[in-house]
Amino acid sequence: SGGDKDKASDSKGGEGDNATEKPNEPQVLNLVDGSEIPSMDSSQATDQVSFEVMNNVFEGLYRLDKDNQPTEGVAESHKVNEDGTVYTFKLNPNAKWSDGSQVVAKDFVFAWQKALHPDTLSEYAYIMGPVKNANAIQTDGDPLYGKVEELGVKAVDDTTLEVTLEAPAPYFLGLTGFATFYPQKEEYVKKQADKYSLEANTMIYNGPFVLSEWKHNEGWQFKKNDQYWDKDTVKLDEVNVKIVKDIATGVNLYETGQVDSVGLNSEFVDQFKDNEDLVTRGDAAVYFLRINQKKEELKNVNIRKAIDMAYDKQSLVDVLLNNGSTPAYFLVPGEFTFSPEGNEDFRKTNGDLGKFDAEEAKKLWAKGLEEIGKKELTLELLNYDSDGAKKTGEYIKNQLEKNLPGLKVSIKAQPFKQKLELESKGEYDFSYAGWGPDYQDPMTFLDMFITDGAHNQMGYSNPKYDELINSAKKETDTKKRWETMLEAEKVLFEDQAISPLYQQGIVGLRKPYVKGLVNHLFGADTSYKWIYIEGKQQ
Amino acid sequence: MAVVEREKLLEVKNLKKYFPAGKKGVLKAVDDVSFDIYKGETLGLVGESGCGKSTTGRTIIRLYDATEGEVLYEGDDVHDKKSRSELKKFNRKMQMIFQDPYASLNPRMTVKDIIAEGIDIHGLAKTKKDRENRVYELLETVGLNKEHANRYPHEFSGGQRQRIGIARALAVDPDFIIADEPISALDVSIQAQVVNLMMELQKERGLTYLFIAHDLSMVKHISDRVGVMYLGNIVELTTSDELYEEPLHPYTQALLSAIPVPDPELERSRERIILEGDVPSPINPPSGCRFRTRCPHAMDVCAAVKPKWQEAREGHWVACHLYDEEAVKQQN
Amino acid sequence: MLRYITQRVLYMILTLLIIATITFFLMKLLPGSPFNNQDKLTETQRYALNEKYGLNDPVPVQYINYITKLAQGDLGYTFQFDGRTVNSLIVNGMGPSATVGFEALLFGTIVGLLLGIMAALKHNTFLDYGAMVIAVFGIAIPSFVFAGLLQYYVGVKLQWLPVAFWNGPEYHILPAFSLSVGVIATVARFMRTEMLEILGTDYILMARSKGVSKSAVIFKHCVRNSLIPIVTILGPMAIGLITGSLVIENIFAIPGIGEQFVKAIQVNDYPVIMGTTLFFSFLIVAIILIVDILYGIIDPRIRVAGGKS
Amino acid sequence: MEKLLELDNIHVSFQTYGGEVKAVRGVSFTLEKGESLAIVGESGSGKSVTSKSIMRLLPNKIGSIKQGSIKFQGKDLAKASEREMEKIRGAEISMIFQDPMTSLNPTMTIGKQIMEGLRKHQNMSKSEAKERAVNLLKLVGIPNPELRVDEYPHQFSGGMRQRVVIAIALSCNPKVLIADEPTTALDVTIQAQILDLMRDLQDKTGTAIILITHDLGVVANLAQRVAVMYGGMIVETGTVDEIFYKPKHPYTWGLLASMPKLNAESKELLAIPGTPPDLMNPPKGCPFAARCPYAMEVCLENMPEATDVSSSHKAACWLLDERAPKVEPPEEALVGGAR
Amino acid sequence: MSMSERKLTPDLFRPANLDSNRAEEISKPSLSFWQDAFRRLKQNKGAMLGLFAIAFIIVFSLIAPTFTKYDIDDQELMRANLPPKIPGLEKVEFLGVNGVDIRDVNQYEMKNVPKDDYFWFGTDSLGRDQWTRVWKGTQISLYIAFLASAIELIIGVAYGGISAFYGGRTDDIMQRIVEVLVGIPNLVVIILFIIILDPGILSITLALVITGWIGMSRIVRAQIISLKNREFVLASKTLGSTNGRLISKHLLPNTLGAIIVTSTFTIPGAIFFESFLSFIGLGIQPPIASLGSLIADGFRSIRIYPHLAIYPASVLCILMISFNLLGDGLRDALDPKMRR
Ligand SMILES: Nc1ncnc2c1ncn2[C@@H]1O[C@H](COP(=O)(O)OP(=O)(O)OP(=O)(O)O)[C@@H](O)[C@H]1O
Ligand SMILES: Nc1ncnc2c1ncn2[C@@H]1O[C@H](COP(=O)(O)OP(=O)(O)OP(=O)(O)O)[C@@H](O)[C@H]1O
Ligand SMILES: [Mg+2]
Ligand SMILES: [Mg+2]
Repeated sequence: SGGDKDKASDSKGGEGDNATEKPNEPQVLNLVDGSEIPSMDSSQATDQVSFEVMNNVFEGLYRLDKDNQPTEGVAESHKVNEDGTVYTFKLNPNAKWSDGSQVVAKDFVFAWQKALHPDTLSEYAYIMGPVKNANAIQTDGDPLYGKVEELGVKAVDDTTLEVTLEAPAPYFLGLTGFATFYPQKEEYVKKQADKYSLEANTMIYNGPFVLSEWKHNEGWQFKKNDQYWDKDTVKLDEVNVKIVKDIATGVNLYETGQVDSVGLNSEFVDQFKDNEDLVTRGDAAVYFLRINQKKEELKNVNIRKAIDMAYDKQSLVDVLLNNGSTPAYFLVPGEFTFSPEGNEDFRKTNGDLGKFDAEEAKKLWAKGLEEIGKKELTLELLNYDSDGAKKTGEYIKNQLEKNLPGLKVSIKAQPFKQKLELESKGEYDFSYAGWGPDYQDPMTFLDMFITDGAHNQMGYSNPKYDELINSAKKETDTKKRWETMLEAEKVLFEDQAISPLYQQGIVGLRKPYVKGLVNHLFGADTSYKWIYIEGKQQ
Repeated sequence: MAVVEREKLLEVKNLKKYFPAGKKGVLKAVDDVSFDIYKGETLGLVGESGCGKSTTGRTIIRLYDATEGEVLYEGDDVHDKKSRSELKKFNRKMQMIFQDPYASLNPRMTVKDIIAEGIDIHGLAKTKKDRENRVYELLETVGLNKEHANRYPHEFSGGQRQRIGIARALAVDPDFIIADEPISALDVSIQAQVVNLMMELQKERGLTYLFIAHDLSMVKHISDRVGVMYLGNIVELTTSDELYEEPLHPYTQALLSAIPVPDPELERSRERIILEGDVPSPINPPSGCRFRTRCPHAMDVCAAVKPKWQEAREGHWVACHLYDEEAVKQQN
Repeated sequence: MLRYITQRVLYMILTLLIIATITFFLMKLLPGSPFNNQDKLTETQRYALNEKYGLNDPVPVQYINYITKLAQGDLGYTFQFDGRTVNSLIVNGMGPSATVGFEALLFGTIVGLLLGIMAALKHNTFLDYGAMVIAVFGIAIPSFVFAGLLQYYVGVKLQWLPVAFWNGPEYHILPAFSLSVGVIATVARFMRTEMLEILGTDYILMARSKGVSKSAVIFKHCVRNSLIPIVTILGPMAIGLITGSLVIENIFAIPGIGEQFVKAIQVNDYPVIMGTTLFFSFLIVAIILIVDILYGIIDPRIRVAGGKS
Repeated sequence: MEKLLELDNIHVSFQTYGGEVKAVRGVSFTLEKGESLAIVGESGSGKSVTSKSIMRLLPNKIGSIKQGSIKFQGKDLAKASEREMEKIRGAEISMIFQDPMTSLNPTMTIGKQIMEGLRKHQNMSKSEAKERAVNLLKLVGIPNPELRVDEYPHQFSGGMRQRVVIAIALSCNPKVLIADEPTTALDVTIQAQILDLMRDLQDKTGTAIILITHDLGVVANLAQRVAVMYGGMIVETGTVDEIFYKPKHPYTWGLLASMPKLNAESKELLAIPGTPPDLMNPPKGCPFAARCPYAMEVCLENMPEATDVSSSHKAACWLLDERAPKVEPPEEALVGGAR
Repeated sequence: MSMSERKLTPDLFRPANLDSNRAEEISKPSLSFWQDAFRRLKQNKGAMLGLFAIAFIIVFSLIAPTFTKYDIDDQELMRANLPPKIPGLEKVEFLGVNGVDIRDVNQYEMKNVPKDDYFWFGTDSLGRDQWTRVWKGTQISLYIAFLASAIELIIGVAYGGISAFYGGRTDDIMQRIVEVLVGIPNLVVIILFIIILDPGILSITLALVITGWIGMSRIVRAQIISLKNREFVLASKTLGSTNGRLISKHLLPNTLGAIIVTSTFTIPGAIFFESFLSFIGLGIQPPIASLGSLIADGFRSIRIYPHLAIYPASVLCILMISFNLLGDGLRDALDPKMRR
């Protein structure tokens, strides 16, 4: 899912139950969302809202199930060659577009090539990186630049799609459920031209639902897709989504029963603490303090370590956030990736790579100050201007100033884009940042911090780290790759390149009669495919 | 009446003052007015509301810049005074008393400060004490007493306020005072107080007045000569006795006959010339003679030709075709 | 009159042009750019995007391009939503905003007028003080507090009216009412002062001396004349309601223009900021013109003179 | 003669933040049918307040009639209800105010303003009322009345507006017309037109007029009887000739003396020194005592009673008391100078 | 008649000995315009109440934070979100200041707050003493209000004054500029401005100033235009006074009433606007708080921690009402129409 995240707190909460049989009551789900759908073109979308809507009206080769494992989508089955670089997908002949035509292999080829075409200007094109030549096609100056027909994807026949990878990527199957990999029917898209995907009736769908109504800025409505190959599994007839930006309004709507699920922020958690509708779930987004190492004083590792140790993450999470988030002493989140053979959590293996220790922090601080030859230091914390972020900022400021004598922290809160701008210009000392995974692999977090990496806006550079990441990327041996990544995270923390804050939790209210909700850790947040309503009418 | 030796204090020559009026056209508030004022005399200026009396006065004292023409004070053109010090000198010679005793005193200043304003501006007092004494003197001159110095204008009656206004003007020892309807806003019983005061001061100090009013009886009482204005023009100018006894201009005649006299018998028997209609607008004044639209003796020539400003008799100036032999001849 | 209006319209266009210029350059002062590093954009792509939207051109060129397009009524494309024009955003958002704004204005003005008239007629009595207390409270309570409380008590607790959204007429009541509180207060106070003033004029005395009944005096003579200055404050107030309704739109989940606008600012969506600002400006200038014309209709003194003095 | 209106010992007070202003303190007079009575006096002497009391148009709550009765055709207006007053106002007694610029509603056409009273009091239909309005405008000498009925006040000049006001006042043929300084705001030539008009109309309609002014010239022109007010009281009443030629009260003398006379040889004017009394703390005795050149000890402490000089002439002055020294009015007070 | 008759002895009929000055005597006490206005103001109960409340709030906001030992940013998450508890009054159940929250849980006990720790207005989500924050916030709000109106006064008065005083061309051009400014929605300008600068006291103040002075300038302009042709100004001109003197001695003092009245109404406007900005996240930046930002913050959790919004909202409300009452009173007291 989207790179840097604002601390948006809308969520749908909950884990997936298994569907039993379709109950005999109206299958209508009412939801709220925080924003208008920015894009419905799968090659253009970049954000949570679009991803979620698309996940329910489109379908890639595979889709994620309740355990975040790939389950069949348009593809019935697939074969992988020995070195794990060629995937041959067998498409389901029953997979149809909502206009009744079949979803064929060249629909994928068209969509993928479109995403990579320089004219498309797709932000998420990079996610096709594992596919052969994808990176070259995107790189200006490369001989392959713009030659999308060189992409490693081929329609062998209507129901056979062959994909060649650059190198083995264990997470590739999961990736095919990601929006950028969805098919598009060339003929239809070309016919709609400029209007394609702008309105509910200028798109065709191949997912469990169709977008039956789209009132811009107000909301949209899903209806069950009769052409869907697996329509028997789909129970819901209708999903209504309204745009509600104010959480209190969402809660009020929930209380009057007009919506079935609503996200909460910490202020409301206390209020609903004892409410049985309260649902919490872990998320894979990690928030951390970016420490700008272009800044002279912050080049000092002791200063950085002192900063990391000087604030109490546990209290932050328990009292202030209060939403099921967990303190983070790491970069790669827990419950997210597991080792290729032992199925062991990356997190468990590497353990915590830091701790809160005010005493130790003071010592390191004193040492660091001595090393840089200063008595005191003023640092600017660049922050988002959302309310939650502001509070966290205040807390960190207070803690740091209290525990690190001679430190003064000033806070600069900026709207999202402005904050990013300042970050990329390096005009900050340290900043409150977050990262959500794009695919289910530690690499989505780790490769952020290679020297001059696009998201390494803090001047961190360690040749050893770069080396580790690069070798992991090329490594064909999955076990070795895994270990290299474990090693890389450790290096990152030896350098204290960042100071992690917490792994996000999501809390919300959901009516108990909403069953079968499935949440995902990356890509789209929720799948409605398996949801059904049971027990509302009692 | 031979006026040989009298010294001209002020000469107004072809004075015009136009105001811009909206998009189209100008408002000709004063349109080609000429007259002289002699040292020590009181020249009265009468006419109906809006005929340009105040504008004339204000243009003379440079509150307005003249559109055309000149105002010579002791031979100098008032309107091209340039340097600040020259201006200041001039400001001391000529002063003004205003119509509205309520509007003419700054409500936020004490009487002392109001009167002393001229003293301050021209640095006429060396010390604070000196300044104070001058103010007390002036207060006494105008018939108030020094206890009044520290009070505010709103604590005074209209007549008292007007005296304060006079004291303010006197503070700089002027030779010439323009009194713009100084008594119109006062009670009948108070008017006389102020007029008496003014006449007294004139006697004592040899002041020269331009006395503007619409109350003809007061004007006659105080003035040596009177000018009658109509719609931006002076239509008649002569000594006050002559004017009241032998008004030449039809407008003057009508005006005089319109004044109600506080004598019931006389009123009952008086022949009145009732004019028809209202004063036309100065934005689009009638052609030729401006009074012709209401004039009982209007002739064709009146619409075509502007009457000359001529001395119909010795010392009696009038602008009317009736006294222009040529014009009358033409008419016949 | 027609000449007067044409002249005013030309004037209006000039004003808008100046405003367009000012906002355009203000916009260039905003930190941040629409396409920056949140995205996984490559340098090439970013360059291409900037190129596509003409952001690589020198500022004066951008300006001329913008004004040229503007003259054709084209406000450009938003950066936020794929392929959506600013015109369509404004058209979409304007409806609800204008509707709530108008309803609030109408309701607020009527209630405010009644309160003001009552207070003036019962000058210095309990009713007068009561009306003014209402008015002062209306000014003293922030509208978001008021809206929030209404939503909770009327929407959730009593369930008399919908909590939020924008469907039928019943959905308009709470937002319009929340928004109208300020209007009520302002209009009531204004009306009271104005009425008191007019009640003391000679022509009211004259009307009474004709034997016209008290109510006729009040409604035929007094109210109408008191309305004249009210009309002048209605203009700015209407604008305030439309632009300032974003809080209410937020709370009641109304798909209005105010919210869109704030969002646009936060994400540097230049075309939307520019477009909306210009649109607002257009509204303001148009409303001022309308008010002036209305003024003339109500006040015959102005009608003939052909403009305000 | 028939007594139309009879004021008996009227007292009017205003409550202001500074205290009670006793604006009118015991005014009595009578008005007969077809008569014109002028009330003259200093500004603030209570002329307007007296007239507003008759119309019962004193500002609500602030001003009130404290005492006395106003009998109009036998009915006491001081005690009449608002509803009864509405019937009388405009129909039986009507009023003209000082300032023609402000006494017409700027947003209502002239015609409508004239018609209002007609429709209320004479139950006329709209068209009848309009016809009458046009006639009235013609009567007061407004050219093109058919066109001008539909115009607004600002399209009229001051003199014309005052005529409209007169037309309104006369529209229902009232028995009494109160004209409160009807010409003060107008130019002399226009004033002459208006006075002419009023005299004309009175001859035609026989309406009794109360003319309030401080211009003795106007009084001499129009009135048959005169009441002189000072400090909230009537100090002298009499026929015009009595007041002008045989005035008895020193204030009246002063008033007459301070007017310059067109035909008199000019001398110094005889001014009345001082200022009128403060009605918040009115003097115990004669209100004029402080300014009176003939003031006696008695004047300062005791209020003089109205004394009959002749059957129609009364004055309230201690000089009329037989114990007082005999004084002659100053020469300047003698109207006509040499006469 | 008989009553008065009895005392009237003939010697009373001698000419009275009138002091020649007596007639000129002035009975009213000498009061300057301002004294007079203040006298009138004193009689307006509402205005006096408002004045008193404002004075009280100003003073109290200065001294109240010293009543507790906590600073505005003393955080302690262990004591977050405590309801109010006031020594003495805690015994009085219905006042709701006994540390028991709306769910009937004594939070002080639950969170093991030391026995003698009292938070009179409770604590916020970071465990900061709300009492200190409310009163410091009041300081900030007042500061913003006064600063904004002061700068606004300067610009508005200068602009309106210059425009009116010089008139003609100057006035024309300046008024055209105002017309353009009026055409730009001021919310837009302010938001843009706050983003270009950083959010915070300074930019809020400046933002308010940018558009806030137009109203003032119009009032001043209208006043000066009417004043500058008043006779007392002309009189001063004929005496030869300089423009500076005209402005400082005649024009400004007479505009002051209108200016003061206008600013009593703009002060609450500024406070209000700041709270609006806080609500949309552009207001004062933490850890500093203003009444507006406290309300905006507290309002989000009003149903669970009502104390967070209620206290600052009450103070704000009282302030607003007071300024309005005072403004109304001043307008009546200073209105020249009410005079004489
Ligand atoms: N400053 C000004 N700007 C525009 N027009 C003016 C100005 N001053 C005077 N006028 C106009 O000039 C004409 C003459 O005015 P002025 O004041 O001189 O008349 P006046 O004879 O003094 O009248 P009044 O007896 O009413 O004082 C009037 O029509 C008036 O409206
Ligand atoms: N509404 C009022 N409130 C307080 N005092 C008033 C009010 N109306 C009149 N007065 C006072 O009553 C007294 C008499 O006023 P009135 O208007 O009758 O005077 P007037 O004789 O008509 O004078 P003028 O010639 O100036 O019209 C004055 O002292 C005045 O101040
Ligand atoms: Mg004049
Ligand atoms: Mg009067």
